[in-house]
Amino acid sequence: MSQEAASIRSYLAVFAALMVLLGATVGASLLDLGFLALPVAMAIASVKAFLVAAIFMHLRQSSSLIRLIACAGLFWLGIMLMLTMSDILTRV
Amino acid sequence: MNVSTQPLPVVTEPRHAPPNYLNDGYSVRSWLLTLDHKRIAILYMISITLFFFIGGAAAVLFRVHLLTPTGALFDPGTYNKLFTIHGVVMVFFFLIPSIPAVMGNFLVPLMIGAKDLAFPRLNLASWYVYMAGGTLTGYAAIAGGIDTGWTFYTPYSTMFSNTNVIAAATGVFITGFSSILTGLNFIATIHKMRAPGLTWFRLPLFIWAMYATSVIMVLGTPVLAMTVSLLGIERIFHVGIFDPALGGDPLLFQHLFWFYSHPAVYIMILPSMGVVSEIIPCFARKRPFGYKFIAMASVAIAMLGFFVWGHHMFVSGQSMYGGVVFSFLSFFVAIPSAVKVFNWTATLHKGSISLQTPMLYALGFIGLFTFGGLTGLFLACLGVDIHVTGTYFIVAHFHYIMVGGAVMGYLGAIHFWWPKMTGRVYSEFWGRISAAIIFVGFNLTFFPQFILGYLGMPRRYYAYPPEFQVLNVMSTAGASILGLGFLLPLIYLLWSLKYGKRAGPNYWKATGLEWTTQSPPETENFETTPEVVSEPYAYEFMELGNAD
Amino acid sequence: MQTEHTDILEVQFEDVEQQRSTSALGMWIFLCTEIMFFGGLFLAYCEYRHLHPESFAAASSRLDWMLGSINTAILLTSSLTAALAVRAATLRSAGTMRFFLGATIVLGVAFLTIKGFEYHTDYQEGLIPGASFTYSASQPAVQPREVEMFFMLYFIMTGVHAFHMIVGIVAFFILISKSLRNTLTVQTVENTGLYWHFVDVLWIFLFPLLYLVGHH
Amino acid sequence: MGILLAAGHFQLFPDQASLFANDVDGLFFFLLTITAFFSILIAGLIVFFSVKYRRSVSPVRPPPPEKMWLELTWTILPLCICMVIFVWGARVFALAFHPPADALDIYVVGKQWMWKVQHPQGRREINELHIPAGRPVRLIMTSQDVIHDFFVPAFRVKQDVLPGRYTSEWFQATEPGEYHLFCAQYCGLSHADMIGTAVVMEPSKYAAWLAESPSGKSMTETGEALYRQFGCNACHGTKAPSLAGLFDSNVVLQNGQTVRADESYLRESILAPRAKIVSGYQTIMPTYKGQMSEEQLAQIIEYIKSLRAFREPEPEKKQ
Repeated sequence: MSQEAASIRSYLAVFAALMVLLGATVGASLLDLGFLALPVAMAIASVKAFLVAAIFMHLRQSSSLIRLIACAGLFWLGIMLMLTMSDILTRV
Repeated sequence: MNVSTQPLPVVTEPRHAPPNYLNDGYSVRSWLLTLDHKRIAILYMISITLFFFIGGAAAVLFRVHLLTPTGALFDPGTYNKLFTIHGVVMVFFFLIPSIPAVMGNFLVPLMIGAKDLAFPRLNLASWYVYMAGGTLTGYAAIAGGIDTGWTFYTPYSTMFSNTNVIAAATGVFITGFSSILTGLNFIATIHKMRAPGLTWFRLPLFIWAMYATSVIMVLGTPVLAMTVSLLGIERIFHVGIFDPALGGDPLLFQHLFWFYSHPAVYIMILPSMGVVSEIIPCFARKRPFGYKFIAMASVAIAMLGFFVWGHHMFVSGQSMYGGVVFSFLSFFVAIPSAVKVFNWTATLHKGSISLQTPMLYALGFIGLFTFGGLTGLFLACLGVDIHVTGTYFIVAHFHYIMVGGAVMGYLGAIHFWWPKMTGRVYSEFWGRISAAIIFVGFNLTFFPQFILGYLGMPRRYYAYPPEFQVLNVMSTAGASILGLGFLLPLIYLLWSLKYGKRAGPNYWKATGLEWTTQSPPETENFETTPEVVSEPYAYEFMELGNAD
Repeated sequence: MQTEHTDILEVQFEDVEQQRSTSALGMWIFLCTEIMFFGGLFLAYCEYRHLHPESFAAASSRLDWMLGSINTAILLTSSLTAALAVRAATLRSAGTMRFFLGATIVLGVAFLTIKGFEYHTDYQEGLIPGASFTYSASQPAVQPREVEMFFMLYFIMTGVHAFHMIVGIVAFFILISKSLRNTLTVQTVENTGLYWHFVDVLWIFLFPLLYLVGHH
Repeated sequence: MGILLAAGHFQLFPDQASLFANDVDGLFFFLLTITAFFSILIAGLIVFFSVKYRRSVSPVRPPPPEKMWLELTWTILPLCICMVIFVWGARVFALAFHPPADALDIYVVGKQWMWKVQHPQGRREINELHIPAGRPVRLIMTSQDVIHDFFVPAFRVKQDVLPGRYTSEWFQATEPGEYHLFCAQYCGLSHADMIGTAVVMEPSKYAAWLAESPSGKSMTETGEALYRQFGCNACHGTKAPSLAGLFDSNVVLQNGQTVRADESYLRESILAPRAKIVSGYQTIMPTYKGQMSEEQLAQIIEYIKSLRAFREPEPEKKQ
């Protein structure tokens, strides 16, 4: 039960972090970062998504099988985006 | 596989079959609301057989049309609708669900010693979803037809076709979810519901193949769903997504479409490979050579299959760099396929081979798949693909894979597990005759198409220059033989249901948990959960089949 | 809320633990398919943003990033309440669980309401793609047709996302009613929670991609 | 070996009428050899084993041990063969993407269901393509509606023809004669009627054929007239960049990127002038989308291309 009780603290910590990151992403968009704007926004979003997945979705405590499946989804998404963009970015 | 359950006594023609999944209720309701994976498999079998003959009838019609250079039967519009409905029905409503939804549904729980799939209600839902999609596509075929080809290429499909694209695309969208649900169910079942002692490397190779197939279904099909949704949105709202006139990129559609539809080829062929990996050890009475390599090759094909879709687009206007990358990656998927073929052949070495009907299909599969696979090298190879893509060479190649591969595998599976599924034995004589007819008819239909393709005859032509006529006539002659070959099993298999002799629990004296149940299996599959204590395919310890 | 030993064991499973882990596995596989489903949209977005950066920036600046930020905050909060509801379910305190589920529903509805106001504003400004789309470019490099494409993607992406939220809210209502009838299992709550968090994660990416493209 | 000769004749192998055909066929026969070897090997082994180890003479034996070397052999050997095929194929493919600089440009427009061809010298034709033998020809192609594909089997070339952009293919015909021209991308109702003839002529005959042009005006001349008609000369050279020497040069854009001014760039700059603004200029050019046909567009582009011959000094006046 102590682990369960600890979780409420970690939930609140994650929530606070998410709010800070939300502020950060809005703040970053107010600055003119040029070509860095998209990578910065995506990096912040990835950290937020990671926090939600790891803590709220219990991925941290999940079996390696379930972690593997979560990674597989991202990996296949990556295949699709990268190979397609490899065509689009090199079209003459 | 040695199993700690007691061997069942040989059943000799009892008056009434013992309780089993078939006589467990006769009402319509007991079938339409069943949660039993075996009954759902039968529902699927009936439905896909219906779709197979619809698609096949369309094929026979347009093959007859192509007897003369100007076209013998139809106006262009009808011809275009016929080949489209042939493609859509065969790909989405026959080949993709064929082995997974029929044989996989029936066999996965039996082979791993489970009582059912992990999610029986989802399983039943998947059949209803499939039927809903099929009905809608059937409606599209009747109400206005559809003439885009099964590939739905934009902007033709979104802006120019006057046919019922929306209904057909919706049908494909819906039926995709049946595929997703089946794949999800199999993955969860294979991970979580294996019998005690049934470790990963004790699994039958068919299970490995189903697992690999399920991965593709789960990860690829959602992309198809989104793709046809976007197609529908563009067609309805006329807002640019794919149409260049509206600022879109038609190649984006092709990327999205082939991201699913190339791996979909492996949804069709991997299960057949699994079937062949079961049949060959049984009829050669020998453990499969290189079990782990065959198993891992299935997984490798499922993975690598997602990296190669761009080889459908070498002349599409894709960048040269993109073409080179996709060609390079495409060759890697050839390797695991080659490994499988070599291992199957090596399994035959020093075996004790009997050429019964399932084995004929399995050996036919290896030959035709090898040839189909090798001709795939021509298409992965950039220089030659320029010339042969979009011609009958492509048509011949993928029919060697899909008919010579997937359909031969499906028929092999039906003939191999028919005694298990129905408890009856079909006529071996007619089985062998029809296997031979199908083999001959198939090659006569599709081999001339390779030559036609290299000569330059484009696919989807309702009329052609007269010098192509000889080869077209040969192909049509083959198609009529092939059509007859496909009708024969329908007849003698149905006949066997009533008049065939009873099969007994293990008709072929095969290994595997499914053969430790009675035939047909009882509703609960196993009285007690079996425990697996040894390696699979221990044929050296099995007695010979009572069919010999 | 039922206690563990009375969780209904379906016939195909050997024990409750097997049933629970299989159910969680099935849910994660489903979420994987959802990633790929949205993946097609993300790919379309990637390509067209690459091809038409100025138009996408201009189009994005027509969206209200304040409302978008508020909505993001609401959704993140709803994720917290959903996580707390799942926690309450595992601790078998049905009342607390129902409270947090209710809070999640309220937040979800609030999100959809704000979204509805945004859609309404877009409609008034003629930003709905199709025949009634009106947009006059302020900068030379911005093409109305490309702006329309952005809005098409915007409405598809946020629309599909909103549809997922509606499904989630309905699911939470079902959970509450099941809990009141005492037929709820912990695993169902956990799976619904996973689904809700996934919808949240989607929005975490949609928000910067749609609302924060251009400098504003 | 043309269509007329082949009509009604049964062929097993297509005519070879371009340099590229030799490259493709060489690779094709290499692949055919590999295919034949492995097909016969596998089929032969299956038949041989099925007979030699038939049930009646061959007892059930204990399984042989796994042979790692065998598995590795039949993994690595096919991989090596595949890599050879890949490299060879990619070289041939790269060839198809790199037309010689002196290629003759011919403009092709596909529409449902015909091919419209324009020669630089002004002659136009439908569903026929007259070309000289022994000279590289580059087709600059676009479509008015759906995706088509320009395929001449005897040349072994094929390229999708897309609406909204240019794609190109090139070949050097070798044998005078008449060859099939097909649309190889399904394009709707009369897809199978979107066929024609590629007529390869001796260069002298080709020149004579070109001279028969009914209008007598070259694409450059028509393009120049259009250039004035659409008022392009009102700005270009003064408020807008001069077009002299533009073709095939590198253009620095407002956003700092550099693009090569090829046909696709010219096309885009006329239809969507705001997409790529030349550095140092204002965005004043209106779009000409919908105002000119693909043929007229090609004529203006051909005119702009002709301006490279006499490079004018760049006007100093910039706004």
